[in-house]
Amino acid sequence: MVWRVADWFTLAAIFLLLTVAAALVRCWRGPGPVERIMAAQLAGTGVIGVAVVLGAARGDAAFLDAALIGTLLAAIAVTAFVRGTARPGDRSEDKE
Amino acid sequence: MDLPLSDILSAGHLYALTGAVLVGLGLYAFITQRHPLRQLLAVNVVGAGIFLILGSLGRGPDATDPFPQALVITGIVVAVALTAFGAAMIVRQAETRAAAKPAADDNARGAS
Amino acid sequence: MSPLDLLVAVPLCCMAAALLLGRAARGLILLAAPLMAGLALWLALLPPDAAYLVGQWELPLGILLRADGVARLMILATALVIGAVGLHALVEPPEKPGHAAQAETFWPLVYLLWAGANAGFLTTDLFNLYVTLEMVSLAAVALAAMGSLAAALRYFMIALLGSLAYLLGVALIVARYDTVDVTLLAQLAEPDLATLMALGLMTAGLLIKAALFPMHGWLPPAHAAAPAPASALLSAIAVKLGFVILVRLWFEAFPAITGPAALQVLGGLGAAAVLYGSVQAMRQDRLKALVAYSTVAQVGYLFLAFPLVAGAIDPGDAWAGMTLQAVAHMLAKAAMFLAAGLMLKAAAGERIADLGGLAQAMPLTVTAFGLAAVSLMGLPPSGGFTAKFLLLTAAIEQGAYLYAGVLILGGLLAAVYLFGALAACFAPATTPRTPVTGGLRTAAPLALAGLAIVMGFGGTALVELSAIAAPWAGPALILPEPAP
Amino acid sequence: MTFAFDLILCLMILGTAGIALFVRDALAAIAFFIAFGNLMGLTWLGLDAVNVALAEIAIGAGVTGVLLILARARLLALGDDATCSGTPLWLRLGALAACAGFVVLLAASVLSIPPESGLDRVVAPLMPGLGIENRVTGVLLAFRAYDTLLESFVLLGALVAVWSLAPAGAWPGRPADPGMTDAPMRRVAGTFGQLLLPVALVMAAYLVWAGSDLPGGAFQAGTVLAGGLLVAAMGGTIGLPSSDRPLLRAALVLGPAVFLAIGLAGIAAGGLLVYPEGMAKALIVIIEYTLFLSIGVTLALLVAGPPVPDASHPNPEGKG
Amino acid sequence: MSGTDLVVLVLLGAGLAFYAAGSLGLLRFPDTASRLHALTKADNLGLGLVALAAAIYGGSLAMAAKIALVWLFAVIAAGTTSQLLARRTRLDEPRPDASDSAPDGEAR
Repeated sequence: MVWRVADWFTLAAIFLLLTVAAALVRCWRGPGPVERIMAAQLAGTGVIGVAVVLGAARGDAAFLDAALIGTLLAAIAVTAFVRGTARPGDRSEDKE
Repeated sequence: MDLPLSDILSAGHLYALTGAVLVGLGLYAFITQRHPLRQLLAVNVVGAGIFLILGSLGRGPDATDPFPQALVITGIVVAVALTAFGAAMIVRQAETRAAAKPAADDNARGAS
Repeated sequence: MSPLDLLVAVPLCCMAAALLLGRAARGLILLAAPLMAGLALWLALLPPDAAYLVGQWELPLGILLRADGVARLMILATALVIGAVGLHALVEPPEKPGHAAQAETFWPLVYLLWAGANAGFLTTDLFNLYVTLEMVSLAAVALAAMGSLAAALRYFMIALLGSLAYLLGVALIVARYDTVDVTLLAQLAEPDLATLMALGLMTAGLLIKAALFPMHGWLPPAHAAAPAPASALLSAIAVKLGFVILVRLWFEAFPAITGPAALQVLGGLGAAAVLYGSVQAMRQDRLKALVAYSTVAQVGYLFLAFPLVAGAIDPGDAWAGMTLQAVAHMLAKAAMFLAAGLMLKAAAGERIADLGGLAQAMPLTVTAFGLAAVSLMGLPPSGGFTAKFLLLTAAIEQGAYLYAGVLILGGLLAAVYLFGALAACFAPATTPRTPVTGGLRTAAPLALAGLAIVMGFGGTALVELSAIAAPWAGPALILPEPAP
Repeated sequence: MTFAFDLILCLMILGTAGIALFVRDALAAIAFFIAFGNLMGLTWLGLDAVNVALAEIAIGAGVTGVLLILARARLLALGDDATCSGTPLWLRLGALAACAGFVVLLAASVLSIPPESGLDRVVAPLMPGLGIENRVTGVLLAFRAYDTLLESFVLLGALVAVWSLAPAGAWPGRPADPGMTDAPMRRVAGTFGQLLLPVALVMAAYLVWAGSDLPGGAFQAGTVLAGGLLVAAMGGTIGLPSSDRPLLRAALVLGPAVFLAIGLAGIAAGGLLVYPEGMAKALIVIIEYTLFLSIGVTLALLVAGPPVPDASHPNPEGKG
Repeated sequence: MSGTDLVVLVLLGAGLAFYAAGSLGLLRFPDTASRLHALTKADNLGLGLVALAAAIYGGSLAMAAKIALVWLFAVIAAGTTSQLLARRTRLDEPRPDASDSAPDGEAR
């Protein structure tokens, strides 16, 4: 069969899904919260990549809005994650 | 290159089946999990499964029909509203319980 | 202009206004109660084919609002109950002492409940019903949380599960029929697997919301712990929407599919609920728990009526009995919870044994409780009697002696537990009681209980009202012509 | 090829859902739930339902995720780590059997329905009358605007319900400070918030604007706004307002009230929510812009939670 | 296959390689700091190259602009979150000799 470039993009989407899966393995294994957050972030970037690639494969610019929103909210979620791991030892003010 | 499976199972049905399994998974978790926050998570998974069934069985000629899409969006918004209220209730309940507990309990908590 | 839209829009306006007004929002009920009662009366007097496509968008896409007999009666009763409870709450604070947040949020939540209930009674659209179901559940859980957070959280989780079961059923219906309108489904429905599954799921979800035995577990703790005005709204209104949707599903959308066996299951559960709820009510030693378990029993009658309606040659009587039972329970139970709230405030404690001396201290409130009890027991003359009499006639006509027996036994059991509570009020008090009475405080439960009794005199008119556009009365309604 | 993608995606969705539901650690559960939500978003993209994909990624994964993270953090501070606890074996086996049977029935029902819907045929001819291109927006704000109107009040009601939980002595008051407790982190998040808030605002406005003709709309845009507000609050760029501020109340009510007012004005033209000839697009745009603003504020406050007593407000401003 | 297509494919392949490296690093590296290192580099480069490929393939200016925005956001977000995560890691592993670590007793 003839490979069109769009097919390559679909193949890339599959590949990206697999990297997301790999990242999720780290998220599952932990051990600490930071690892889990990192892995969640990489999974998020992977998903954004898939959205971009699918958008290109189907030629639909609206997919990129999904990628854009995903980036924005992934960053917010990671910030919230870090906030959520606050501990009593944190400094509540600058020492300067 | 297409897998032979795709001849017997359309993409719409594949996603709908995934939705059905999600509903079952979420239901099982809802029954077996004790912590209300985990139950809330389970409910959200069930909701996602239902939306997936709704959307994937409502396929039009080239895209999902606008009618099921609109229903799903409404459903997602209602779900987040209820989840927020549920999470707030769960936290308030924990706060009330913590306030009711005598301070001596703190030591036992730190040790565990 | 039509009351069909205003009945939803006015409470929504009130909710928005209540949020803007903040603490001053309490007074809004003085305006809303008469206005809504007037609109509900207007609705009751509309011509029989009153229906209305929102935004003039036609089916299967649009949403049809329709004033059938059930909707008219339920909306009228809702207006009376919320109006009276609201006026009562003006003088009798609905919040826990010191909880300023509850005092302020009570009002917008009441208006949300009002809008949701009215919208749900009027619409024939299954997805729209989902949204109204969530409006009512949200307000109901929040009101229940003003009493006991733990009970409310349990209620919330169960109600959420019920909503999702219903929504899953709706999803299957959308996929199968490309429409969610009850009047269209009545013509399209076929007894295939997907439809049966959908009906089963929706029914299960709604039974949870309607608290039919054995899905009633969440109700007694939530309704018993809430502040009295909130309890009144929960028991009178929140559980009724699930019931009305079930009526729409079983008798209008899918009558061809619901087999007699399934109807007997619902009827059997209803009968079990009557007996179980009554026995549990007898075993309670706290007054509000008794009243809450009485709701479990009274909901049972509504479903006991299902096989009677379906089995009758002329279902008019059974249908009216079922509908009037819902209305009579709304009025009587709201009155009873309000009266119980006042009585417990004056009593020495929460238990029934603590009620001693109240008959002397606050005779009018105890009278309200007693009148409500008369209707709940089904003694003549009262709305409860009319309803149960109609159901009993239908049961005997069909030879359903088991149901007839449960109807009679349920009344007797109700008499036992309610007279027990009343008798306690007449017992001598150990210490003199300071009455909690005056003005609207006592007038609200008394008026509601009085209405529950007066209903018994309006029998024929109410039976006719309930039959308007009823699904068994011939072809479904004629849709209004779309505007050019 | 596309089918292989679909299949892998579905398997991953089931995997992430399973782990989110059953992993012991609550933080991992929430992380997997967010990943699950994002993958669901991809599913919607795969189904060419971009409007839903936007909503799912923004609301299902984003806001719900942040909500759960903050709830878990508050529980953890109270000594509740929200881990899975063991349930009796008989319950698990019984539930397993029941759920498995249920899934089989549900799957059979689902497979008995052909995945084709004919409603687009009904929607498409009505669109020219509205003057907008996005059919989903058409359904949400015209054909089934009644649903959406009620839904906007559900969202508002949820906030009222959350507020009703405020403990004694906390009303009127501000929600617990969602700001970073660690000062250097607060600075980093603050810079981020200062950057993100205007970006979110622009992007949200774009989504509403695009929503008439392209995928987007008030709910997606409102969520983006809420996200921006939350990051700004976490970085201390903005403070969360007290629940009794008149301006806040006005912002919350604005969208639903304008929607309702336009709906009622329709009575003059024939009935509730009837848009007069030729004015549909203008009215829809007005509704969407006001609704998006209210949704953004409502969602942000929903995530922040009920007001707390002032004493427990760990506000470092007093020092300085 | 045209020259543009070849460029697209090469960019795509390179991007995927970085993604893979990031995931592998996250999986295989022994400690938190090096995992973070793997994450941010691969994250930005991987997405950047894939996005570039998509932009060239898409051909339209609007699409390219949006893709650029996606990438810009991702980089800013990754920069911020990696700082936050690094800080979190430091706080979790207190080093007694670190000059800038907080005097814990005083801070509370």
